[in-house]
Order: sequence, then C-alpha cells, then structure tokens
Amino acid sequence: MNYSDIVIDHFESPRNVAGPCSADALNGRAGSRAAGTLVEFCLEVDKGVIGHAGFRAWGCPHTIAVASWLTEQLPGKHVDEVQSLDLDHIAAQLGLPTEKWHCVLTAEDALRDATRRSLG
Amino acid sequence: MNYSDIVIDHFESPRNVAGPCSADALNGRAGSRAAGTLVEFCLEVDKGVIGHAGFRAWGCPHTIAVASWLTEQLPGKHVDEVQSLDLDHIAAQLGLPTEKWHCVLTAEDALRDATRRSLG
Amino acid sequence: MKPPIYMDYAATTPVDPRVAEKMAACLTTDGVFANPASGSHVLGRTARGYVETARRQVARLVGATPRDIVWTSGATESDNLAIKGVAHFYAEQGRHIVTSRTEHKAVLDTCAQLQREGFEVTYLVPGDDGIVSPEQVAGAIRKDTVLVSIMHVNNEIGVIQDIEAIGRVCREREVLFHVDAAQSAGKVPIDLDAMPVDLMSFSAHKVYGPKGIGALYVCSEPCAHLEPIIHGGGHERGLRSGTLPTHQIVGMGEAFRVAAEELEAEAARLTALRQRLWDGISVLGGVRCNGHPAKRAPGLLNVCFEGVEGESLLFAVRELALSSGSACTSASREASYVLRALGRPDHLAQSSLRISLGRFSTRAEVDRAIEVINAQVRRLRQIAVCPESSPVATVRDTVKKDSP
Amino acid sequence: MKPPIYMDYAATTPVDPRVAEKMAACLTTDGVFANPASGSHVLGRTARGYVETARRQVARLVGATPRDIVWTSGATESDNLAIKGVAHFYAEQGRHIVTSRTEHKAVLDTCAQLQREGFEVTYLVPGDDGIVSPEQVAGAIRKDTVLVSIMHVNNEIGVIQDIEAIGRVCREREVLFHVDAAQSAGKVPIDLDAMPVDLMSFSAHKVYGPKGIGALYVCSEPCAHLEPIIHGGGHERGLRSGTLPTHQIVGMGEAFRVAAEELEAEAARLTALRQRLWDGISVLGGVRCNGHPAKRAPGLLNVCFEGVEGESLLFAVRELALSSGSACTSASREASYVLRALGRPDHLAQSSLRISLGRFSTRAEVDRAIEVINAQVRRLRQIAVCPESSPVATVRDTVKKDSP
Ligand SMILES: Cc1ncc(COP(=O)(O)O)c(C=O)c1O
Ligand SMILES: Cc1ncc(COP(=O)(O)O)c(C=O)c1O
Repeated sequence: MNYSDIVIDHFESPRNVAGPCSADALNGRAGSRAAGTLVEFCLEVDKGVIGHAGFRAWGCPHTIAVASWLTEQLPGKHVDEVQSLDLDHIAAQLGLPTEKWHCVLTAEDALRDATRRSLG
Repeated sequence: MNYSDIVIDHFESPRNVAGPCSADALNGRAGSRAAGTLVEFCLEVDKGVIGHAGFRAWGCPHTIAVASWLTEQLPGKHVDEVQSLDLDHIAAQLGLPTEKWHCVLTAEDALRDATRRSLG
Repeated sequence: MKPPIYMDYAATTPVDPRVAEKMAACLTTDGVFANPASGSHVLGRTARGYVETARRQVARLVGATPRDIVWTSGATESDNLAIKGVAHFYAEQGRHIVTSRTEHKAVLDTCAQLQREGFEVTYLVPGDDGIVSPEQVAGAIRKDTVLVSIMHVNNEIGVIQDIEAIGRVCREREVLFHVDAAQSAGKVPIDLDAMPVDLMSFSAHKVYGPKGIGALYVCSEPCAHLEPIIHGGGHERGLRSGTLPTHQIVGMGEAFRVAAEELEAEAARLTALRQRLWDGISVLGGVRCNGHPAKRAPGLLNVCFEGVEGESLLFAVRELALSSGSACTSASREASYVLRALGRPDHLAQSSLRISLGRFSTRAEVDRAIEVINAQVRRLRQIAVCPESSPVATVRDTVKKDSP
Repeated sequence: MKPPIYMDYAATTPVDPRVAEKMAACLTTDGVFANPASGSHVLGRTARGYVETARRQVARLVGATPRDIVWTSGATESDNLAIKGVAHFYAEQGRHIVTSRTEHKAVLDTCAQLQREGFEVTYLVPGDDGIVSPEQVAGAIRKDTVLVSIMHVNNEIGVIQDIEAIGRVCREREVLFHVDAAQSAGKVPIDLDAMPVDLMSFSAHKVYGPKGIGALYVCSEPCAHLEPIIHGGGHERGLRSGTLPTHQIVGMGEAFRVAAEELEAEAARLTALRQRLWDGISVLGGVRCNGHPAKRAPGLLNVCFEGVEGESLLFAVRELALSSGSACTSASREASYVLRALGRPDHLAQSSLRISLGRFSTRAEVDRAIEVINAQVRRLRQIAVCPESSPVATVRDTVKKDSP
C-alpha cells in the first residue's frame, strides 16, 4: 500500500482528535468495525456555522487522514454546505487510490449523520 | 566410472600391441563391435609354449587393460594352461568392477579361439 | 531512512554468512559449477559429491536416511509432490484425504485441486488454541482414506502439532502421513528415525538457507510410493527431474548443518526473547496471543490488539518489518484464514501482528519493538471510536484508563 | 592434477561473475533478502521490485511482454508446466500432442506421462541431419491435436529447428505451439513479439545464470491457458506457486541482460572457434559431424569418431571435460537416443563426443583440444582391431595410412 505525504502527515499527527464534546455539539457516526471503517465527528455549531470540529476514527490510515483533514476544512462552513461535499476533490487532495474511496464515503456519511440531527 | 591404477597404466601404455604376426603365429578373436567389445590375440608358439603374445582391442579401458596385461602373463605358459584361466584372479588383479566382467570373458574367449586352432 | 528492524523470520530468513560462502564456491569458473549429472568428467563428479554431502547434512538434522531425501524447489513443491504424488499413486485404493483448515496454502490449494479431480478432502477445524487432536484425526479417517496431511509448526501462529500422536493413529489405521515441516525444521527437534511419519516437507529459506530449494523426505521403510509431478531425465530416483542446482543444495546442506549444531541454544535464546516481547506488550491490556500459549515454536508470536484497525497498526509500526497474517496473504486485505479458523472475528484477525524472531534478532531489537508497538497501539486507540454499542464518552474513559 | 578444460557448456555454464555479484547482494542480512511476497514492509517490497526488474530483463532478451514471463525452477519444470498445463486445460477439446524423437527428456518423459493418462502423442522422426520439417508437423496435426512441442536448439547435436515455419503451421491449424528454448536463449536471436510461438521454456544455467531457476513464456495474446502443476498461494498469476527466490531470479535477469548485450559478438566468436575445432579434428579422417552442418548453435559440435570405442575415447581425452550424449544420459552406457533417432548405429553413436564451447572458451583451449583428441583417436585406432570382416593384416595397413 502506498500512502501520500499528506495522508502520512495526518496519520502521524492527526488534527482535532475529539476531546469531550460540549453538550450542544453535533455528534455523528458512520461505518462499523466489522466493515473495517468507523468514523465519528463532533461539531461545535453556532448559528448554523461550524466553529470547531473533532473526529475519531477506527480504520486504515486513509480513513484517519480524511477525517483529520476534514476537521481542518470544516470550521467556518455552514452546516448546509457539508451536505454536499466534493468527494472527488477530497480524494484528489489526499491522493487516495480508487480502492480507498470508501474512506471518503464513510466520512461523508458521518458528517451527514451529525448535521442531519441539527437540520432534522 | 572408476579405473584402478593398473587399468590406467595399461590403458595409457598398452604392452604388446600386435605388430605383424609371423606366418605360423596363432590368431584368435572374440566379441563384436556391435556388442561394444572386440579382442584379438596373436601368439607365437614354440613346441606348445608361448613365446611372444600380442593383442588388439576395440572396447572400454578395462578391455584394453585386460588384454594388454595378459600379453605380459602369457609368455612361458603352455597353450594347454590358457584353456583354464583363473578369471577371478585376473579381475581382482586389475580391480574390475562386476559390471565389467564381460571384458575378461571376451579376452578369455579370444585366447581360446587362438589356442583351439593349435589344439584342434 | 534507516532499514526497519526485521521481525519477519517466519516469512523468510536471511542467508547465514557461512551458507552464502559455501554457495559462492559453487557458481563461477573457479568453483564447483559443473552439472552434477555430468558423470563423464571429474568436474561433474565433484559436483555430485557436493550434492550428496548436502543430502547427508539435511538428513542428519531430521534423523533420516540420506537416500530418503529428495531435492525439490521448496516446501510448496514438496507439499504438492507429497500430496498429489500419494493421491495419484494410490487412487485405485481410495480417494479420501484428511487435513486441517490451518494448513499452509501449498497444502490447501493442492487439496482443492485434488477435489476438482474427484478426490474427497476432510478439513479438520482445530481447537481455538490452534491444535488438532489425534482423536479428531482418528475420527476423520475412513476406509478409503489414503493420506493424512498435518503441518508440524504453523507458519502464522506458531503452534506445534502433536505429530507423534497423530502419526501413531495413521500407522494403526495404515494411512500414509505427510507433515509440512517448513516452519519446524531447525527450530524444533525432529527425529524421523523414531517418528511415525512417511513424508515430510522442508524448505531451506526458513532456516537461513537460500530460497528456491527444499526437500521431501520419502520414507522407504515402510515404503511410500509417489507419482512424480515433474518428469524428465529421471533424477532423484525418478521422483523429481531437473538439473540439480548445486549451489542451492550446498546452501541448504550447510544451513541444516548449522541448524543442527545451534538448535538447542538458539531455541532457548529465542524462547526467552519471545517471552520478553510478550511481557513487554501484554501490559497494554486488550492484547491476546493467537494460538496455544505454550505449544509453540521458539521465535513466533501472533498477537491480536483490540481497539485498533489492522492496516493502520501495520503502518504505524512500520519501523518493524513484520506481517499481519502470512506473507502469502499479506498483500490482500482479507483477514487471515488461519485466525478465522480459530474463531477470531474478522476485525480482530485483521488487528493481529505476526512477530517472528530469529538468529539475528537481539534483545535491543525486541526492546525497541515493545516501545514502538506500545506507543502506537495507545495512540491509535486514542484516535479510535468506541465499539458501536457504547456511547462516545465511555470510549474516552476506556482509552484514558489504558493510557500511561 | 590440474582441472580439465571445460568444454561442456551445453550441460551447464559457470555463472558469470557479474551475475554472481548481483546474486550475492540478495542473500544475507545486509542484502535484499526479504520475501518478495511480504508486501507489508519495505524490505519485501524492495525484493518484489528486484523480481520485476529481472522479469523485464528476461523478457527483453526474447522480445516478450514482461507480464507473459512466469518464473519456474528450470526448463524441466517449464516444459512440464507448458505441456501438462495445456494438455490438462484443453483435454475436453482434444487429447493429441505432436512432438519429435529428439526432444529433451523433459519433453519426452512428460509426453510419456500424458500417454499413461490416455493422451496420444505423435513422435516425429527428424531427417538424418536432425531437422524436423514444417511439412512433417503439418502432416501430423489432427482434428484433436491441442499442442505441438518442438525444441529450438537441440542440446546434444546443436541443430536449430525452423521455429518460424513450424509456428506458422500451428497458427494456421489453430494448435498451440510450445518451444523448448533452453539451449537457444542468449545464443540465437529470439523475438517472441514476431514469432508465432505460444509457450517457450527457458533455463538460466545454460546462459551463465544459476541452476534451479527458469521461466516459461505464456503468450497472453492470443491467450494460452494452462493448468498449474504446483499449487499454493497463487504466486505468478496462479500459474506457479511458491516463494520467489529473489537471488535466483535476479541472477537469471542479469544473465539474460548480459546475454542480450553480447549475443551477436559472442555468436561470431564461438562460430569461429567451432569451425577451428572442426577443421582441426576433421583431418583425422573417419570423422563425422552429427546433425546439420550449418543450421547449428554457435558453440556446439557433436562428432562421431569411427574406429574407436566410446568409453575409451572419453577416458582418453579426460583432459577435456565434455560428454558423450547429453549430461542426463552420460552416466549410462546406453547410446544417445538422439543419435539413434538420426539413424546412427549404436557403436558409432557411442563413439561420439559432444564438444560445447562458451563464454570462457579460448583459442588456446580449442587448440589443445585438437591436439589431445587427434593424438588419442590415433592411438586408440592403433590399438583397435579391424572390423570383423577384414583380416588382421589389413587393419594394420589401414591404421598406418591414417597415422602421421
Ligand atoms: C508451513 C509452510 N509450508 C510451506 C511453505 C512454502 O515453502 P516455500 O516458500 O519453500 O515454497 C511455507 C513458507 O512459505 C510454510 O511456512
Ligand atoms: C533442451 C533442454 N531442455 C530442458 C533442459 C532442462 O533444463 P533445466 O536443467 O533447467 O531443468 C535442458 C538442460 O538440461 C535442455 O538442454
């Protein structure tokens, strides 16, 4: 397996590994251990805008890197925006091989799970 | 294939390779090329006693060695004696492996062929 | 980047310098390079002599008669030759074979091929400690069984099977017994003179010899008959044709000679290193040893780490060269079939590391491995989410408890 | 005793020093010793890279796509894999194979095994120059023929078959074509990209590479399907399982690389040396070249000496390391089956020497060989009796005529 520099960077020094979420933070998760990938986000949102994003991930280095990378991109974005992430762009940014697309998909699902709660 | 020192010696320096036989010499041969072994003796006999013995041989090193060695043993012997050679003794003297017994047998046959003519 | 610490001796071993030296002497114009089959000149006969010396060296390590050793290209071929050879030779007498789920692919894929040809195969499932019992074997043998094939030391989890007891069952029931000893020769004592074994596979490259050479022990008393799988020229008593690779054979001979000499001391040293490793990493908690804890080869440890994912674990500890599952399957993301046969769920099987130590492993290397593994497992656990069932907060607590 | 002059390059070649050096770098702890299948660590991946470089080197010499090259343990295994592989895969379509009487034992014994399994084999008898004509092949192909196997260069007499023409016949009739190129690769140009060949066997040790490694070219376009003969792990696209021996493969790669570079110049040099040898010994009279005088590999000469017996001849010229017949059969006293197929009577076949020159042969060695052979043949002829038909006195005259 080959890992891009950015994947290695985020894997080695993951940003924003979720500490205790404040009571009003949005929590979301997707995937399962049996499937080999499980991602969880915890977003602090103020008036629909994401302030701080944290993650946890059980999965391959790509999964961890995608989730970590996303927590840097999310702050400042409106929760509506994250309903439609540009997955191609993310995969390209992180140099994911095609067989690792499920890592992005799982992260997207986890984000949707979190924001759906705010929207729904 | 292993060759004893005495076989190598007689193979390298065969004794008494037959020159022209005198008119009254005894000639005998046995074996065939197709069988891989052919031996020929030429004995000068005076009053039943062998004076000089010569040989020719087409065959393996053992065959050449046996024939050459015999030409040294024969002079002074009476033609009657060579009717019953001690083959075991010859094979042992020359260190012949069992699968090479046919070399001695062919030589014996050639000698008998020569002496039979004198006797018969 | 400095090279990683090699802890993958079960996948292959480096060639011992003593072996490399002997091999080098059989290659170039100034060495014993001739064809051992060239009986017509002294160079060929010298090569033949080297081959026969090596045959004696291999035989000696395992208590066999040299004549019963047949050179092959490795244990894969030996396994194929033994199993197909017996199956095809005795096909008239019976078409049933007994083996186990945790055999090497060389045995399993060969059995699968025989199934395609119409043979029947019973795959025994070992206990969750990886051990196949003689009773299981006895229960599986039928009237039409012609062969039992059970490995000696498992290449993934390192457990040692009770070959003596299984062999006795086979002798009683008059069924031939094949043992894949690729992982045990030179590490665990073997005495074929006393053991009830008919066929045994060996590989040089697991014992500090070269890759691409192996041997099959074919017992001549009582006689085990085989159909060859490679024909041509009739080398090796007609059982395996092909030019004998002198340098490879000489390498295997020297490797087995050295192994015979050092087996005892090395087994003790490696057992101690393995224990040190286990003591060092088991403090992590949530760590389990795959396979029987005591019945195991000296240098091999297969450990399952709860709460971390396999690929990340392997990458995180990349300062150590080791594998998850066997080398053969480590390219695929599928969980090891051996660990699954032991009843491990996929995600735990995937979170396992096979750490195998060997002749050049040092205590400092083991200590460094403990440091790296412990730090990385803790780190990954901290990044990981909780199991689906428990709420996020609880995970954090669990992780904290385990943290230093 | 000083070592004999090596003139048995067709039996095996010494490893080129450049090859030995590359091999040595893949053995010990400081080298690329890891298992190429160990994808989980950088050491294994480095080894894999070496293996793939070697695959490209082998492919390049013979104009093949690297992907079409499968590693084996030698040409014997390659021949077995090709012939049994095709026969077993296409058994439903037909069970007839065409080959020739003068093939290597690896082909003949494999065909004999298939006959025991119920296949039919047609053995073409080459002309007395050793050449199989495309017309013969065309005449032998039947509706149920699945494979034609004809070698490129014969290992005993050195004749080169017209592979292109035979291949065209096979393509026309839609029959797979296997070529044993063990003796031709690196000596005679081969361009698989242009040649109508589906399967081709190679061996490293005939080209200054190590013994115990070979390859099979398996054309993927049009696609030739094979049943493997060695199962387990699914290495080499499932066609040949077993740990890849890096040092052996690297050795074969380097050997083929060097051969590609030097083929042309070396062929010219060896052809000249062979001609010098023939000119030198043919003055003896009663000397015949076995096999076509012109269509032959550069370094190989097989000569029949009338009036001398084979074993004595071989022993008399023991200062030269060479063989009568092929290495495989030179231990037995049976006359070479290849020479018999050419119509030579047994005693003449036995009085033949196979003299094969190679990379390290020198003009001085050839001159010495001429000296030794001429002196010994004269000497033995003098000791020999005449043919059964002629009286003793005549023999002596004949011998005298030939004497210097
Ligand atoms: C138990 C076992 N059997 C067979 C083999 C195959 O041996 P080789 O690599 O010599 O083909 C191996 C190792 O790869 C092994 O560990
Ligand atoms: C024509 C031919 N085919 C096959 C072989 C067998 O090759 P290997 O020795 O690599 O098994 C040889 C040489 O031994 C050969 O000359």
